Amino acid sequence: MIRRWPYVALTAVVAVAVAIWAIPELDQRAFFGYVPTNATPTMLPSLSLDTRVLPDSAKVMLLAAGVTLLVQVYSTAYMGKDRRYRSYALLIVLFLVAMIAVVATDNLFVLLIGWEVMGVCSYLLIGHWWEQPQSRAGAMKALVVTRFGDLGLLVAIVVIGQTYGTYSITGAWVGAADQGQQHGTAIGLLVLLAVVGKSAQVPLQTWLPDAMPGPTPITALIHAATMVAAGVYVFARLLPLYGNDTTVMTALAVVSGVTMLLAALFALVQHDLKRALAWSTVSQLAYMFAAIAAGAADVGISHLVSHGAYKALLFLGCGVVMHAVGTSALSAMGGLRTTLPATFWTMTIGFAALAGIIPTVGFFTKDRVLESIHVATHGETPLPGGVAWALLVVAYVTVFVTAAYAMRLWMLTFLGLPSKQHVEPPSMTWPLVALGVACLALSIGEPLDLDTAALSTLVALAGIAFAWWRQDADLPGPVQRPLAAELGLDHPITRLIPAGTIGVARVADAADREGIDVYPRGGAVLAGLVSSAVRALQTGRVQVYASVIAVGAFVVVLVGVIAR
Amino acid sequence: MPLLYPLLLSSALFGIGLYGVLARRNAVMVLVGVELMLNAVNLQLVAYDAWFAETLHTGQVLTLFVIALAAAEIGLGLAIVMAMFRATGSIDVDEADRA
Amino acid sequence: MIVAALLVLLAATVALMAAPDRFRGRSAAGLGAAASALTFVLLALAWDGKASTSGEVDVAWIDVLNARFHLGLDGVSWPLALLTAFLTVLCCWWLARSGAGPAPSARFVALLLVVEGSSIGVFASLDLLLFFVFFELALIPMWFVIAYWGDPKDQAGRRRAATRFLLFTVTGSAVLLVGIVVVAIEAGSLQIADVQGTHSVLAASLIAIGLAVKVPIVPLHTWLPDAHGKAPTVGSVLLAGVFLKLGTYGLIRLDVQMLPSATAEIAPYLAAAGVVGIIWAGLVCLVQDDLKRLVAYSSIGHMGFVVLALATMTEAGVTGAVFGSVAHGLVTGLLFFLAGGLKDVHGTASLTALGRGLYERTRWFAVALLVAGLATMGLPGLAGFWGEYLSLRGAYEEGALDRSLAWTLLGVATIGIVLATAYVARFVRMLLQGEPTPIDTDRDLRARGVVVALVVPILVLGLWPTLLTDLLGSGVMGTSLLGVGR
Amino acid sequence: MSLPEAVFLILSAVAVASAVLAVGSHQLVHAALWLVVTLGAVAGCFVLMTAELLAWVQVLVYVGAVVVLVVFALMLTRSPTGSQSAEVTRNRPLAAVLGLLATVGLAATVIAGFRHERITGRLPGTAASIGDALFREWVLAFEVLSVVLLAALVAAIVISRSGSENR
Repeated sequence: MIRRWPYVALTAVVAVAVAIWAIPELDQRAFFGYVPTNATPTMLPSLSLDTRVLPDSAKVMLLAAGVTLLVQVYSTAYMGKDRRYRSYALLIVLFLVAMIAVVATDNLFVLLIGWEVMGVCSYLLIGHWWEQPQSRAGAMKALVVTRFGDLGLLVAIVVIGQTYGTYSITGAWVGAADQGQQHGTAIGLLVLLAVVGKSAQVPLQTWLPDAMPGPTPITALIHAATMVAAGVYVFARLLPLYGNDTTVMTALAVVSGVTMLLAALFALVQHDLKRALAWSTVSQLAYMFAAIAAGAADVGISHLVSHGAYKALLFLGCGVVMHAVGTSALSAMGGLRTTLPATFWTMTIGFAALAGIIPTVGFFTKDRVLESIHVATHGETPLPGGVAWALLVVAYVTVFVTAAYAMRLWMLTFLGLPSKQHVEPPSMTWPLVALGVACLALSIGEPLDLDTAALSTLVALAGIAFAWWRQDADLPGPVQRPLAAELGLDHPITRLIPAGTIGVARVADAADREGIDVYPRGGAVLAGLVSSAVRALQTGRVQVYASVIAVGAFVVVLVGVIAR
Repeated sequence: MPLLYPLLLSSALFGIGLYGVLARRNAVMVLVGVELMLNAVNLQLVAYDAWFAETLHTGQVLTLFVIALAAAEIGLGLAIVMAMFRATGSIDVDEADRA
Repeated sequence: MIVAALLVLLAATVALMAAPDRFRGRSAAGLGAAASALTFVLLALAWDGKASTSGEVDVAWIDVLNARFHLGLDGVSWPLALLTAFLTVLCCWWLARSGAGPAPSARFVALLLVVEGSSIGVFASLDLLLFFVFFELALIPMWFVIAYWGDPKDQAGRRRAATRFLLFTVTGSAVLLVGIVVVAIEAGSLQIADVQGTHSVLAASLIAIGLAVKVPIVPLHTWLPDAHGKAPTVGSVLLAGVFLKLGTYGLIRLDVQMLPSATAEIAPYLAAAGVVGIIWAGLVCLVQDDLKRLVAYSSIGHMGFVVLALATMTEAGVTGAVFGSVAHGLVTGLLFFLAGGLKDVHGTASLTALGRGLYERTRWFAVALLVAGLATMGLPGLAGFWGEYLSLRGAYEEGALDRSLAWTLLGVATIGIVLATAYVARFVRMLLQGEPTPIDTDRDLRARGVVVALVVPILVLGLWPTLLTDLLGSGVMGTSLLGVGR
Repeated sequence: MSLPEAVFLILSAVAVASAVLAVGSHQLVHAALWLVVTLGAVAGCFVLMTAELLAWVQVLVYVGAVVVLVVFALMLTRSPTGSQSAEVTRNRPLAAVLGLLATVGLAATVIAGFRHERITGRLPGTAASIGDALFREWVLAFEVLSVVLLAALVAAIVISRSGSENR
């Protein structure tokens, strides 16, 4: 039996340290007038342990630490009997440390290191059950797709370093404030590429649902608090370098608008609870980006925190359900209301938060996102007014769809007739309870805009009513089928690009074996030809040699005469 | 007497000797060719000596040396031919490499 | 100090060669390790700061040619020389401890020491002719290493690979020699510091082509996979870790620093060739079945980054080239230890023949391969990253290239990073993961110390890059580096 | 054209003709005898070029010694004296071309160089004058040459003998 408490204790120590560090920063005012301590711009990279924790950073840190701790506790039951529990638990700790590094650091390279280490940790954790083919495939896909996005961040750091002559984030902020945002479009689009990859937005969205074969607590960790959230956070963090750029903001708005609606629709038609929740994450992340695009980064971060809480709750609850039922297929569920009571009640809170039902935190933060988009339609932000209007409409439609799929999932999982008895291990339920309480408690003190609240609640209720009306029926075929196939968007990434690359690679390999060797082989053939020509003279007959000498002598004389 | 006469004769003998050296299979005949070429050289030397008429008689003395050397050479050459014949039973130069 | 370091190696070599019966197996490897460790210490002590040329020795050598026995180390060469000694220590350690593959013999160790000594000589040479002599001296022992101690199952193949290696590199060296002669005639001196600044495009191109074989730059690379495929484990390590560095070091020292104005004219071609190499190698890696060949191709990709970096001729670029060279020596050295170790144990390095699930079957191999794979794909926080980063940074700064070309190359080179990720993920998936298929020959890694000794510097350099970049400091492109101490 | 010139031309014609026969003859012994004729004619030419002593040496050494040696060699090696034994090599056309080229080339050269020169015969090469030059000015070369001759003599003996011992 593997001893599990040291890992929980380790996580707890890290979490407590983070809490002690972050909580005092929550009240800090946003910061102005900072003078970089290292004034000489450096050409060469250097890492520094400088940190810069702003209130939003502190929130994200606390969220990450809290969720990780809960996941770790939860895992003692969920993964306790796994033979590779040790590597699993240690990777979770590493994951947390990397996330904290991304959130807290002031150094772009530390940010990048944390960012990539998270990518690798998620790769290893998604592939934890590497005996399963889909697990291996999902892990590889997650790694390659996010690494592709990460190139954006890498090149963005190159550009930032060259533009502002520093690798300090605050240094770059100050530079941008003093000199204006230089190369804002380039930096912004590059960072956008990175976060699109990391936060699974269109067109790089497909790795996230495919990461589902990983252990469910890991899914909770990745989806709620760390990996995908890092994308949102970093985009907001670097916003001062490109926040005034219309192109970047428009691109972000388009990406987020397309993603939120598509992902919500995909979630609506899933037959698998976990995959549906994965699409819901993608959709909710798009909300955060929409807020940032509307110029309200703090709103985006608020929604990030609230989403972190309720999505962690939902995934962990999903884990309990899977633990009990043995599968994540919705068809195998139903009637779990009575057999898994704690899970039922907490997940009900979670689904309510997802759907945006008062008084959960999801309601408030989502409303603030909607409100901020509405504000952006006045045309006072870099986002063009028309785009903002379109985004607002899409966001409301998504509220409808979100409420519908949340309701549908809740019904299919918990309503109906119970099939058999299940157990809920306490170390799995109390993290759920903690998160459920958090989903309600975090809403204390949230501001409320009555117009938006009324409209969004109306839309959400309509969605719920729609779901109630449809029950477990699929949508009409012409709508259901392409959505269930996720519009074939995965096709290029899973099929075309790998197949094409492998095809090109085979050609390259063949060319490398056979083609490039033309010049050495040609050289060899040429040498052989010359040698066989010369060998013809080596008859072994002395008079032939003498003749050759005579010919040579003549040639020499001849050349001498002609040259003279 | 024009100097050209001996010189032209020498040229002709040299060409003929060269042909003999290159074309004959019999080792002794090759040596005959060599002798002809040496004689061509001798002729030239003597002709120049007579034309230049200097007291050292360089040309004629050198000719004398050449003749002596030719004698030595033919002695050695024929000795080699004998040895080759003993070894291979033939004095055909094309087959000398079989020894 | 440098001379003392070389003499230590010479003495050990002579001892091993003279009395091969006295030093059998581990004692030979032990002597080799001790000599290399002493060399390492001596070289480390030779450093007197980046402001001067360390441990300079300058005595008359061949007066007629005006060639001098002129050695010295600076910020570019010192880390590479240390790397050479370090890797040789590990090679000897591996020979003593790995317990698989051919038993170490005195002659084999002696050849390794010759390779080490002559490579250090190349790095330390400040005279063109001396450089060339050491450059060639390193070649022959490597031929023996591959031809006589290579793949025990394929005698004809290893001979062919060795000869191929020899022919390619000797041809390259011939071109290099012509380049050196051209420089020497134009500048009237063989001292690198005196020659500096000569403008001779012909010489710069000849030197670049000659060294391109060694680096190797696509399309002159086809000897490398064959040689690695057949070389013994430690031979591969030295080939990748040290030999390729002779090429990149030569490009930095003889082209970028010595003939800057001329090199600027050929830099676009060099940079383009480097980037083509990155992509080409990445693609070929995706479909390789033989792990050793895969690692060999990945080396070509890394060298592509180094070439791109130095071709920009910016400060960041040249620093990146040095960093990339050192990091590649550590990372690829580690990979070759592991791939070669697997081949020694199982007799094959074919991914399909090795089977799946190494995580379960031989855990140390698996974890070490994972770490090495992450490093080779340029994960930030590990040494391999900084070379790539600085290379991209150099390309962004344009340097000797014009903007459209430089930025195009930058974009294409980044694709190489994705390809690297893909092939690492592929071999992890094929080899480490998957339903375990135990085979009879399964046996876990023995020489774990070697792996740890490589992972530690990879991690340290990854987290503390200034350790190395500070050696170069500003002025890596200027005359200060070579002009000092004279 | 003076008498000596006429005689010289006749001798030249004889020399060339017999030389052609010597290298071209199908019978080895005939070839050797034609060689004698050539060498004799050359000796006559020597006389006409005032080199009396050389003429005698030529007759003594070449005609006397060398040719005798050749004939002896032919006999000792039991060379078939029939016509087929004197066959030429496959190299013959090339050899002919080269021989012709040599002749033409040399002739062209000497014509270009010495077209208008004449031999006056001011200093005849009598035994006295040659001996004088030889032992006054060329004595060192002469002595060295005698050593060479001795060496050749010894070598010839060794080569012939060692071959017989091996059998």
